[in-house]
Amino acid sequence: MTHFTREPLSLERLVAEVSSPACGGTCVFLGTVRNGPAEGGVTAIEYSAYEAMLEAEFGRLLADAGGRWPDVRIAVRHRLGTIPVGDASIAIVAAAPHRAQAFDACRFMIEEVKRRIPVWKKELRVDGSEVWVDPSGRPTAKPSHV
Amino acid sequence: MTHFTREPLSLERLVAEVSSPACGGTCVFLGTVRNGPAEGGVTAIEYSAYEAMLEAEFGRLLADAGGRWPDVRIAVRHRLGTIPVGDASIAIVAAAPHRAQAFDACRFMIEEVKRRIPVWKKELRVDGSEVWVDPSGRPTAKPSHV
Amino acid sequence: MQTTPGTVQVRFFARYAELVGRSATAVSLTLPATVGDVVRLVRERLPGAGAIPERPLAAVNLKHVRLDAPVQDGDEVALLPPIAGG
Amino acid sequence: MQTTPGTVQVRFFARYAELVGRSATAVSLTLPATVGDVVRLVRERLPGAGAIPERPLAAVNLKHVRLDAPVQDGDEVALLPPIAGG
Repeated sequence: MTHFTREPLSLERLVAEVSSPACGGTCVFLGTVRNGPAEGGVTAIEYSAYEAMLEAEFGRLLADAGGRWPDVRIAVRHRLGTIPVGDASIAIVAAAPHRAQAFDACRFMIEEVKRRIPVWKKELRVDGSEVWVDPSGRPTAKPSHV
Repeated sequence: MTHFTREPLSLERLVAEVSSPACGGTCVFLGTVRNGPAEGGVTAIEYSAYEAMLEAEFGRLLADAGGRWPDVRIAVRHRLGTIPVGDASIAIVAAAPHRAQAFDACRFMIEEVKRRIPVWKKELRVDGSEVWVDPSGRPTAKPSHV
Repeated sequence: MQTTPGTVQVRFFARYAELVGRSATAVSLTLPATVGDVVRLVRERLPGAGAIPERPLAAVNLKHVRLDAPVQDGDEVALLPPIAGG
Repeated sequence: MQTTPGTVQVRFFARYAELVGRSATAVSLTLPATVGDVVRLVRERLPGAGAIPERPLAAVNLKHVRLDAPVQDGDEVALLPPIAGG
Protein backbone atom coordinates (compact mmCIF):
# COMPACT_ATOMS: atom_id res chain seq x y z
CA MET A 1 0.00 0.00 0.00
CA THR A 2 1.32 3.41 -0.97
CA HIS A 3 0.15 6.32 1.13
CA PHE A 4 1.27 9.09 -1.16
CA THR A 5 0.77 10.12 -4.75
CA ARG A 6 1.79 12.93 -7.05
CA GLU A 7 -1.58 12.89 -8.80
CA PRO A 8 -4.79 14.65 -7.74
CA LEU A 9 -6.51 12.71 -4.97
CA SER A 10 -9.62 10.74 -5.86
CA LEU A 11 -12.04 10.89 -2.97
CA GLU A 12 -14.48 8.41 -4.49
CA ARG A 13 -11.71 5.85 -4.97
CA LEU A 14 -10.49 6.25 -1.39
CA VAL A 15 -14.03 5.88 -0.03
CA ALA A 16 -14.47 2.72 -2.10
CA GLU A 17 -11.30 1.25 -0.53
CA VAL A 18 -12.88 1.14 2.92
CA SER A 19 -16.56 0.68 2.12
CA SER A 20 -18.14 -2.39 3.67
CA PRO A 21 -21.70 -3.59 4.20
CA ALA A 22 -20.99 -3.53 7.94
CA CYS A 23 -20.15 0.19 7.95
CA GLY A 24 -23.00 2.67 8.26
CA GLY A 25 -21.03 5.83 8.94
CA THR A 26 -18.07 7.22 7.03
CA CYS A 27 -16.16 10.34 7.98
CA VAL A 28 -13.80 11.97 5.52
CA PHE A 29 -11.25 14.69 6.07
CA LEU A 30 -9.86 16.67 3.17
CA GLY A 31 -7.03 19.12 3.71
CA THR A 32 -6.88 21.64 0.88
CA VAL A 33 -4.37 24.28 -0.11
CA ARG A 34 -5.68 27.55 1.20
CA ASN A 35 -5.28 31.15 0.17
CA GLY A 36 -7.23 32.91 2.86
CA PRO A 37 -6.79 36.35 4.38
CA ALA A 38 -3.92 35.07 6.56
CA GLU A 39 -2.00 33.69 3.61
CA GLY A 40 -1.78 36.72 1.36
CA GLY A 41 -1.18 35.61 -2.17
CA VAL A 42 -0.43 31.89 -2.09
CA THR A 43 -0.76 30.34 -5.55
CA ALA A 44 0.32 26.81 -4.67
CA ILE A 45 2.17 24.77 -2.09
CA GLU A 46 5.06 22.49 -2.85
CA TYR A 47 4.83 19.40 -0.65
CA SER A 48 7.86 17.20 -0.07
CA ALA A 49 8.37 14.21 2.20
CA TYR A 50 10.82 11.71 3.56
CA GLU A 51 9.00 9.17 1.47
CA ALA A 52 10.28 5.92 2.94
CA MET A 53 9.61 7.17 6.45
CA LEU A 54 6.20 8.50 5.43
CA GLU A 55 5.24 4.96 4.42
CA ALA A 56 6.67 3.42 7.58
CA GLU A 57 5.07 6.00 9.86
CA PHE A 58 1.67 5.73 8.14
CA GLY A 59 1.89 1.98 8.68
CA ARG A 60 2.51 2.49 12.40
CA LEU A 61 -0.19 5.17 12.63
CA LEU A 62 -2.78 2.94 10.98
CA ALA A 63 -1.82 0.14 13.35
CA ASP A 64 -2.30 2.53 16.29
CA ALA A 65 -5.72 3.56 15.00
CA GLY A 66 -6.63 -0.09 14.41
CA GLY A 67 -5.77 -0.83 18.03
CA ARG A 68 -8.04 1.95 19.28
CA TRP A 69 -10.91 1.29 16.87
CA PRO A 70 -10.79 -2.35 15.73
CA ASP A 71 -14.03 -2.03 13.73
CA VAL A 72 -13.04 1.10 11.81
CA ARG A 73 -11.63 0.82 8.29
CA ILE A 74 -9.27 3.65 7.42
CA ALA A 75 -7.68 4.81 4.19
CA VAL A 76 -5.33 7.75 3.83
CA ARG A 77 -3.46 9.35 0.96
CA HIS A 78 -1.11 12.34 1.01
CA ARG A 79 -0.47 14.18 -2.22
CA LEU A 80 3.08 15.45 -2.82
CA GLY A 81 4.55 17.85 -5.35
CA THR A 82 3.16 21.23 -6.35
CA ILE A 83 -0.51 21.51 -5.39
CA PRO A 84 -2.54 24.52 -6.52
CA VAL A 85 -4.85 26.48 -4.21
CA GLY A 86 -8.13 24.65 -3.76
CA ASP A 87 -6.77 21.18 -4.44
CA ALA A 88 -6.57 18.57 -1.69
CA SER A 89 -3.22 17.69 -0.17
CA ILE A 90 -4.54 14.92 2.06
CA ALA A 91 -7.61 12.73 2.18
CA ILE A 92 -8.52 10.49 5.11
CA VAL A 93 -11.52 8.17 5.12
CA ALA A 94 -12.75 6.31 8.21
CA ALA A 95 -15.67 3.93 7.77
CA ALA A 96 -17.27 2.45 10.88
CA PRO A 97 -20.35 0.54 11.95
CA HIS A 98 -21.45 3.68 13.82
CA ARG A 99 -20.74 7.32 13.18
CA ALA A 100 -19.13 8.32 16.48
CA GLN A 101 -16.21 5.99 15.84
CA ALA A 102 -15.88 7.24 12.27
CA PHE A 103 -15.60 10.86 13.42
CA ASP A 104 -13.22 10.03 16.25
CA ALA A 105 -10.90 7.89 14.15
CA CYS A 106 -10.81 10.41 11.30
CA ARG A 107 -10.00 13.26 13.68
CA PHE A 108 -7.32 11.17 15.40
CA MET A 109 -5.72 10.42 12.05
CA ILE A 110 -5.39 14.03 10.89
CA GLU A 111 -4.08 15.19 14.27
CA GLU A 112 -1.46 12.43 14.25
CA VAL A 113 -0.52 13.10 10.62
CA LYS A 114 0.26 16.67 11.56
CA ARG A 115 2.35 15.47 14.49
CA ARG A 116 4.16 12.46 13.01
CA ILE A 117 4.21 12.16 9.23
CA PRO A 118 7.41 13.67 7.76
CA VAL A 119 6.01 16.09 5.20
CA TRP A 120 7.02 19.68 4.57
CA LYS A 121 5.50 22.49 2.63
CA LYS A 122 6.78 25.56 0.87
CA GLU A 123 4.33 28.28 -0.10
CA LEU A 124 4.68 29.65 -3.60
CA ARG A 125 3.46 33.24 -3.67
CA VAL A 126 2.15 35.54 -6.35
CA ASP A 127 5.20 37.80 -5.99
CA GLY A 128 7.50 34.88 -6.84
CA SER A 129 8.77 34.36 -3.30
CA GLU A 130 8.90 30.95 -1.63
CA VAL A 131 8.47 30.38 2.09
CA TRP A 132 8.71 27.25 4.19
CA VAL A 133 5.70 26.84 6.46
CA ASP A 134 6.34 26.02 10.08
CA PRO A 135 3.82 23.95 12.04
CA SER A 136 2.43 26.92 13.93
CA GLY A 137 1.30 28.22 10.57
CA ARG A 138 3.83 31.03 10.42
CA PRO A 139 6.08 30.96 7.37
CA THR A 140 9.84 30.90 7.87
CA ALA A 141 11.61 33.36 5.58
CA LYS A 142 13.92 31.68 3.12
CA PRO A 143 17.47 32.23 4.36
CA SER A 144 19.18 34.99 2.38
CA HIS A 145 22.35 33.00 1.65
CA VAL A 146 20.55 30.24 -0.27
CA MET B 1 -31.71 24.61 -3.27
CA THR B 2 -33.06 21.08 -3.05
CA HIS B 3 -31.77 19.00 -0.19
CA PHE B 4 -32.94 15.64 -1.42
CA THR B 5 -32.60 13.52 -4.51
CA ARG B 6 -33.69 10.12 -5.75
CA GLU B 7 -30.40 9.59 -7.58
CA PRO B 8 -27.13 8.23 -6.17
CA LEU B 9 -25.29 10.95 -4.24
CA SER B 10 -22.25 12.51 -5.85
CA LEU B 11 -19.69 13.26 -3.18
CA GLU B 12 -17.34 15.13 -5.53
CA ARG B 13 -20.15 17.43 -6.65
CA LEU B 14 -21.21 18.19 -3.09
CA VAL B 15 -17.61 18.95 -2.08
CA ALA B 16 -17.30 21.28 -5.06
CA GLU B 17 -20.39 23.20 -3.91
CA VAL B 18 -18.67 24.40 -0.74
CA SER B 19 -15.04 24.56 -1.81
CA SER B 20 -13.40 27.93 -1.39
CA PRO B 21 -9.81 29.20 -1.42
CA ALA B 22 -10.37 30.37 2.17
CA CYS B 23 -11.17 26.86 3.39
CA GLY B 24 -8.30 24.57 4.34
CA GLY B 25 -10.23 21.81 6.08
CA THR B 26 -13.24 19.90 4.85
CA CYS B 27 -15.09 17.25 6.83
CA VAL B 28 -17.55 14.95 5.12
CA PHE B 29 -20.05 12.55 6.62
CA LEU B 30 -21.56 9.77 4.57
CA GLY B 31 -24.34 7.65 5.98
CA THR B 32 -24.60 4.36 4.13
CA VAL B 33 -27.12 1.55 4.14
CA ARG B 34 -25.73 -1.15 6.34
CA ASN B 35 -26.17 -4.89 6.53
CA GLY B 36 -24.08 -5.71 9.55
CA PRO B 37 -24.42 -8.52 12.10
CA ALA B 38 -27.20 -6.59 13.89
CA GLU B 39 -29.26 -6.19 10.74
CA GLY B 40 -29.52 -9.79 9.57
CA GLY B 41 -30.31 -9.84 5.91
CA VAL B 42 -31.09 -6.29 4.84
CA THR B 43 -30.91 -5.92 1.07
CA ALA B 44 -32.00 -2.29 0.82
CA ILE B 45 -33.74 0.48 2.72
CA GLU B 46 -36.69 2.43 1.40
CA TYR B 47 -36.39 6.05 2.50
CA SER B 48 -39.41 8.34 2.49
CA ALA B 49 -39.84 11.89 3.72
CA TYR B 50 -42.26 14.69 4.33
CA GLU B 51 -40.56 16.42 1.47
CA ALA B 52 -41.80 19.99 1.87
CA MET B 53 -40.96 19.92 5.56
CA LEU B 54 -37.59 18.31 4.86
CA GLU B 55 -36.71 21.34 2.74
CA ALA B 56 -38.01 23.82 5.30
CA GLU B 57 -36.28 22.09 8.21
CA PHE B 58 -32.97 21.77 6.33
CA GLY B 59 -33.19 25.52 5.67
CA ARG B 60 -33.64 26.22 9.38
CA LEU B 61 -30.90 23.73 10.31
CA LEU B 62 -28.40 25.30 7.92
CA ALA B 63 -29.28 28.72 9.32
CA ASP B 64 -28.64 27.39 12.84
CA ALA B 65 -25.27 25.98 11.79
CA GLY B 66 -24.42 29.25 10.03
CA GLY B 67 -25.12 31.11 13.26
CA ARG B 68 -22.77 28.87 15.21
CA TRP B 69 -20.02 28.70 12.59
CA PRO B 70 -20.22 31.78 10.36
CA ASP B 71 -17.07 30.82 8.42
CA VAL B 72 -18.11 27.26 7.65
CA ARG B 73 -19.68 26.42 4.30
CA ILE B 74 -22.07 23.47 4.48
CA ALA B 75 -23.80 21.36 1.86
CA VAL B 76 -26.13 18.47 2.56
CA ARG B 77 -28.12 16.06 0.45
CA HIS B 78 -30.43 13.22 1.55
CA ARG B 79 -31.21 10.47 -0.89
CA LEU B 80 -34.76 9.09 -0.88
CA GLY B 81 -36.33 6.03 -2.46
CA THR B 82 -34.96 2.49 -2.40
CA ILE B 83 -31.23 2.50 -1.57
CA PRO B 84 -29.23 -0.73 -1.79
CA VAL B 85 -26.81 -1.85 0.93
CA GLY B 86 -23.52 0.02 0.62
CA ASP B 87 -24.94 3.11 -1.07
CA ALA B 88 -25.04 6.45 0.72
CA SER B 89 -28.33 7.77 2.05
CA ILE B 90 -26.93 11.11 3.20
CA ALA B 91 -23.88 13.22 2.47
CA ILE B 92 -22.86 16.26 4.49
CA VAL B 93 -19.88 18.44 3.63
CA ALA B 94 -18.53 21.18 5.91
CA ALA B 95 -15.65 23.29 4.60
CA ALA B 96 -13.91 25.65 7.01
CA PRO B 97 -10.80 27.77 7.28
CA HIS B 98 -9.58 25.38 10.00
CA ARG B 99 -10.31 21.73 10.57
CA ALA B 100 -11.76 21.84 14.09
CA GLN B 101 -14.73 23.88 12.88
CA ALA B 102 -15.22 21.57 9.91
CA PHE B 103 -15.41 18.50 12.16
CA ASP B 104 -17.66 20.21 14.70
CA ALA B 105 -20.09 21.59 12.11
CA CYS B 106 -20.30 18.29 10.23
CA ARG B 107 -20.97 16.35 13.42
CA PHE B 108 -23.59 18.89 14.51
CA MET B 109 -25.34 18.54 11.17
CA ILE B 110 -25.69 14.75 11.25
CA GLU B 111 -26.83 14.73 14.87
CA GLU B 112 -29.48 17.36 14.11
CA VAL B 113 -30.58 15.58 10.93
CA LYS B 114 -31.29 12.50 12.98
CA ARG B 115 -33.25 14.57 15.47
CA ARG B 116 -35.16 16.97 13.20
CA ILE B 117 -35.38 16.04 9.52
CA PRO B 118 -38.64 14.16 8.77
CA VAL B 119 -37.33 11.05 7.04
CA TRP B 120 -38.35 7.45 7.64
CA LYS B 121 -36.89 4.15 6.61
CA LYS B 122 -38.22 0.71 5.98
CA GLU B 123 -35.78 -2.20 5.81
CA LEU B 124 -36.29 -4.62 2.93
CA ARG B 125 -35.04 -8.05 3.95
CA VAL B 126 -33.83 -11.08 2.08
CA ASP B 127 -36.84 -13.11 3.30
CA GLY B 128 -39.21 -10.60 1.65
CA SER B 129 -40.32 -8.96 4.90
CA GLU B 130 -40.40 -5.20 5.42
CA VAL B 131 -39.80 -3.48 8.75
CA TRP B 132 -39.98 0.17 9.76
CA VAL B 133 -36.88 1.25 11.62
CA ASP B 134 -37.34 3.19 14.81
CA PRO B 135 -34.75 5.76 15.89
CA SER B 136 -33.21 3.54 18.54
CA GLY B 137 -32.22 1.22 15.70
CA ARG B 138 -34.73 -1.48 16.59
CA PRO B 139 -37.11 -2.36 13.80
CA THR B 140 -40.84 -2.12 14.43
CA ALA B 141 -42.69 -5.17 13.15
CA LYS B 142 -45.14 -4.36 10.41
CA PRO B 143 -48.63 -4.53 11.99
CA SER B 144 -50.37 -7.75 11.04
CA HIS B 145 -53.61 -6.08 9.91
CA VAL B 146 -51.95 -4.06 7.15
CA MET C 1 -63.94 32.77 24.64
CA GLN C 2 -65.55 32.91 21.19
CA THR C 3 -65.49 29.63 19.24
CA THR C 4 -65.62 29.18 15.47
CA PRO C 5 -65.72 26.16 13.20
CA GLY C 6 -62.54 25.33 11.29
CA THR C 7 -60.90 22.66 9.18
CA VAL C 8 -57.32 21.45 9.16
CA GLN C 9 -55.60 19.13 6.73
CA VAL C 10 -53.98 16.22 8.52
CA ARG C 11 -51.14 14.36 6.84
CA PHE C 12 -49.79 10.91 7.65
CA PHE C 13 -46.37 9.51 6.84
CA ALA C 14 -44.54 6.21 6.77
CA ARG C 15 -45.95 3.73 9.30
CA TYR C 16 -48.80 6.06 10.29
CA ALA C 17 -49.92 6.30 6.66
CA GLU C 18 -49.92 2.50 6.53
CA LEU C 19 -51.98 2.30 9.73
CA VAL C 20 -54.74 4.57 8.42
CA GLY C 21 -54.42 3.47 4.80
CA ARG C 22 -54.18 7.03 3.51
CA SER C 23 -51.78 9.97 3.41
CA ALA C 24 -54.16 12.80 4.34
CA THR C 25 -57.59 13.64 5.71
CA ALA C 26 -59.54 16.79 6.48
CA VAL C 27 -60.59 17.26 10.10
CA SER C 28 -63.39 19.65 11.07
CA LEU C 29 -63.18 20.99 14.59
CA THR C 30 -64.13 23.86 16.85
CA LEU C 31 -61.50 26.57 17.25
CA PRO C 32 -59.57 27.47 19.30
CA ALA C 33 -57.98 24.05 19.38
CA THR C 34 -54.53 22.55 19.77
CA VAL C 35 -52.55 19.98 17.85
CA GLY C 36 -53.34 17.58 20.68
CA ASP C 37 -57.07 18.11 20.02
CA VAL C 38 -56.49 17.25 16.35
CA VAL C 39 -54.65 14.07 17.29
CA ARG C 40 -57.47 13.05 19.62
CA LEU C 41 -60.13 13.64 16.95
CA VAL C 42 -58.16 11.72 14.34
CA ARG C 43 -57.65 8.77 16.67
CA GLU C 44 -61.39 8.71 17.48
CA ARG C 45 -62.78 9.21 13.99
CA LEU C 46 -60.38 7.58 11.53
CA PRO C 47 -60.31 3.75 11.22
CA GLY C 48 -56.87 2.42 12.07
CA ALA C 49 -55.75 5.69 13.70
CA GLY C 50 -56.16 4.26 17.18
CA ALA C 51 -52.79 2.59 16.67
CA ILE C 52 -51.11 6.00 16.32
CA PRO C 53 -49.63 6.96 19.71
CA GLU C 54 -51.60 9.39 21.85
CA ARG C 55 -48.65 11.76 21.82
CA PRO C 56 -46.97 11.49 18.42
CA LEU C 57 -44.39 13.87 17.01
CA ALA C 58 -46.23 16.60 15.11
CA ALA C 59 -45.70 19.52 12.78
CA VAL C 60 -47.87 22.44 11.74
CA ASN C 61 -47.21 24.14 8.43
CA LEU C 62 -43.83 22.37 8.05
CA LYS C 63 -42.52 23.19 11.55
CA HIS C 64 -42.08 20.90 14.52
CA VAL C 65 -44.56 21.83 17.25
CA ARG C 66 -45.55 20.64 20.68
CA LEU C 67 -48.97 19.12 21.13
CA ASP C 68 -50.19 22.17 23.03
CA ALA C 69 -49.52 24.42 20.03
CA PRO C 70 -52.68 26.07 18.61
CA VAL C 71 -54.03 25.29 15.16
CA GLN C 72 -55.74 27.76 12.83
CA ASP C 73 -58.32 27.19 10.14
CA GLY C 74 -56.55 25.87 7.02
CA ASP C 75 -53.42 24.65 8.80
CA GLU C 76 -51.55 21.58 7.61
CA VAL C 77 -51.04 19.31 10.60
CA ALA C 78 -48.64 16.39 10.17
CA LEU C 79 -48.33 13.37 12.44
CA LEU C 80 -44.75 12.10 12.26
CA PRO C 81 -43.53 8.63 13.23
CA PRO C 82 -40.20 8.53 15.08
CA ILE C 83 -37.67 10.17 12.78
CA ALA C 84 -35.15 7.77 11.26
CA GLY C 85 -33.25 9.78 8.66
CA GLY C 86 -29.58 10.12 7.92
CA MET D 1 33.50 0.72 27.51
CA GLN D 2 34.93 -0.49 24.23
CA THR D 3 34.81 2.00 21.35
CA THR D 4 34.75 1.23 17.64
CA PRO D 5 34.74 3.36 14.52
CA GLY D 6 31.47 3.61 12.59
CA THR D 7 29.70 5.47 9.83
CA VAL D 8 26.13 6.67 9.59
CA GLN D 9 24.28 8.12 6.63
CA VAL D 10 22.71 11.47 7.48
CA ARG D 11 19.78 12.73 5.43
CA PHE D 12 18.46 16.28 5.16
CA PHE D 13 15.01 17.37 4.11
CA ALA D 14 13.16 20.52 3.07
CA ARG D 15 14.70 23.65 4.62
CA TYR D 16 17.58 21.73 6.17
CA ALA D 17 18.52 20.33 2.75
CA GLU D 18 18.51 23.89 1.41
CA LEU D 19 20.72 25.07 4.29
CA VAL D 20 23.43 22.47 3.64
CA GLY D 21 22.96 22.37 -0.13
CA ARG D 22 22.64 18.59 -0.20
CA SER D 23 20.25 15.80 0.74
CA ALA D 24 22.69 13.38 2.41
CA THR D 25 26.16 12.98 3.81
CA ALA D 26 28.17 10.21 5.46
CA VAL D 27 29.42 10.89 9.00
CA SER D 28 32.27 8.91 10.54
CA LEU D 29 32.24 8.76 14.30
CA THR D 30 33.29 6.74 17.31
CA LEU D 31 30.71 4.33 18.70
CA PRO D 32 28.85 4.14 21.02
CA ALA D 33 27.26 7.44 20.08
CA THR D 34 23.84 9.04 20.14
CA VAL D 35 21.75 10.87 17.57
CA GLY D 36 22.68 14.04 19.46
CA ASP D 37 26.36 13.28 18.82
CA VAL D 38 25.62 12.94 15.11
CA VAL D 39 23.81 16.28 15.08
CA ARG D 40 26.74 17.96 16.82
CA LEU D 41 29.27 16.50 14.36
CA VAL D 42 27.16 17.53 11.36
CA ARG D 43 26.74 21.08 12.65
CA GLU D 44 30.53 21.35 13.22
CA ARG D 45 31.74 19.75 10.00
CA LEU D 46 29.23 20.55 7.28
CA PRO D 47 29.13 24.07 5.76
CA GLY D 48 25.71 25.62 6.31
CA ALA D 49 24.69 23.07 8.94
CA GLY D 50 25.30 25.54 11.77
CA ALA D 51 21.86 26.98 10.91
CA ILE D 52 20.19 23.67 11.75
CA PRO D 53 18.87 23.83 15.32
CA GLU D 54 20.97 22.19 18.03
CA ARG D 55 18.01 19.99 18.91
CA PRO D 56 16.17 19.16 15.69
CA LEU D 57 13.52 16.52 15.22
CA ALA D 58 15.29 13.29 14.21
CA ALA D 59 14.65 9.79 12.95
CA VAL D 60 16.78 6.65 12.81
CA ASN D 61 15.98 3.99 10.24
CA LEU D 62 12.58 5.59 9.47
CA LYS D 63 11.44 5.94 13.09
CA HIS D 64 11.13 9.05 15.20
CA VAL D 65 13.74 9.01 17.99
CA ARG D 66 14.88 11.22 20.81
CA LEU D 67 18.33 12.77 20.59
CA ASP D 68 19.64 10.46 23.31
CA ALA D 69 18.85 7.39 21.21
CA PRO D 70 21.93 5.34 20.24
CA VAL D 71 23.13 4.98 16.66
CA GLN D 72 24.73 1.87 15.15
CA ASP D 73 27.17 1.50 12.28
CA GLY D 74 25.24 1.80 9.02
CA ASP D 75 22.19 3.56 10.46
CA GLU D 76 20.27 6.13 8.44
CA VAL D 77 19.88 9.23 10.58
CA ALA D 78 17.46 11.89 9.34
CA LEU D 79 17.24 15.48 10.54
CA LEU D 80 13.67 16.66 10.14
CA PRO D 81 12.47 20.27 10.00
CA PRO D 82 9.23 20.99 11.86
CA ILE D 83 6.60 18.72 10.34
CA ALA D 84 4.02 20.53 8.24
CA GLY D 85 2.02 17.84 6.51
CA GLY D 86 -1.67 17.33 6.10
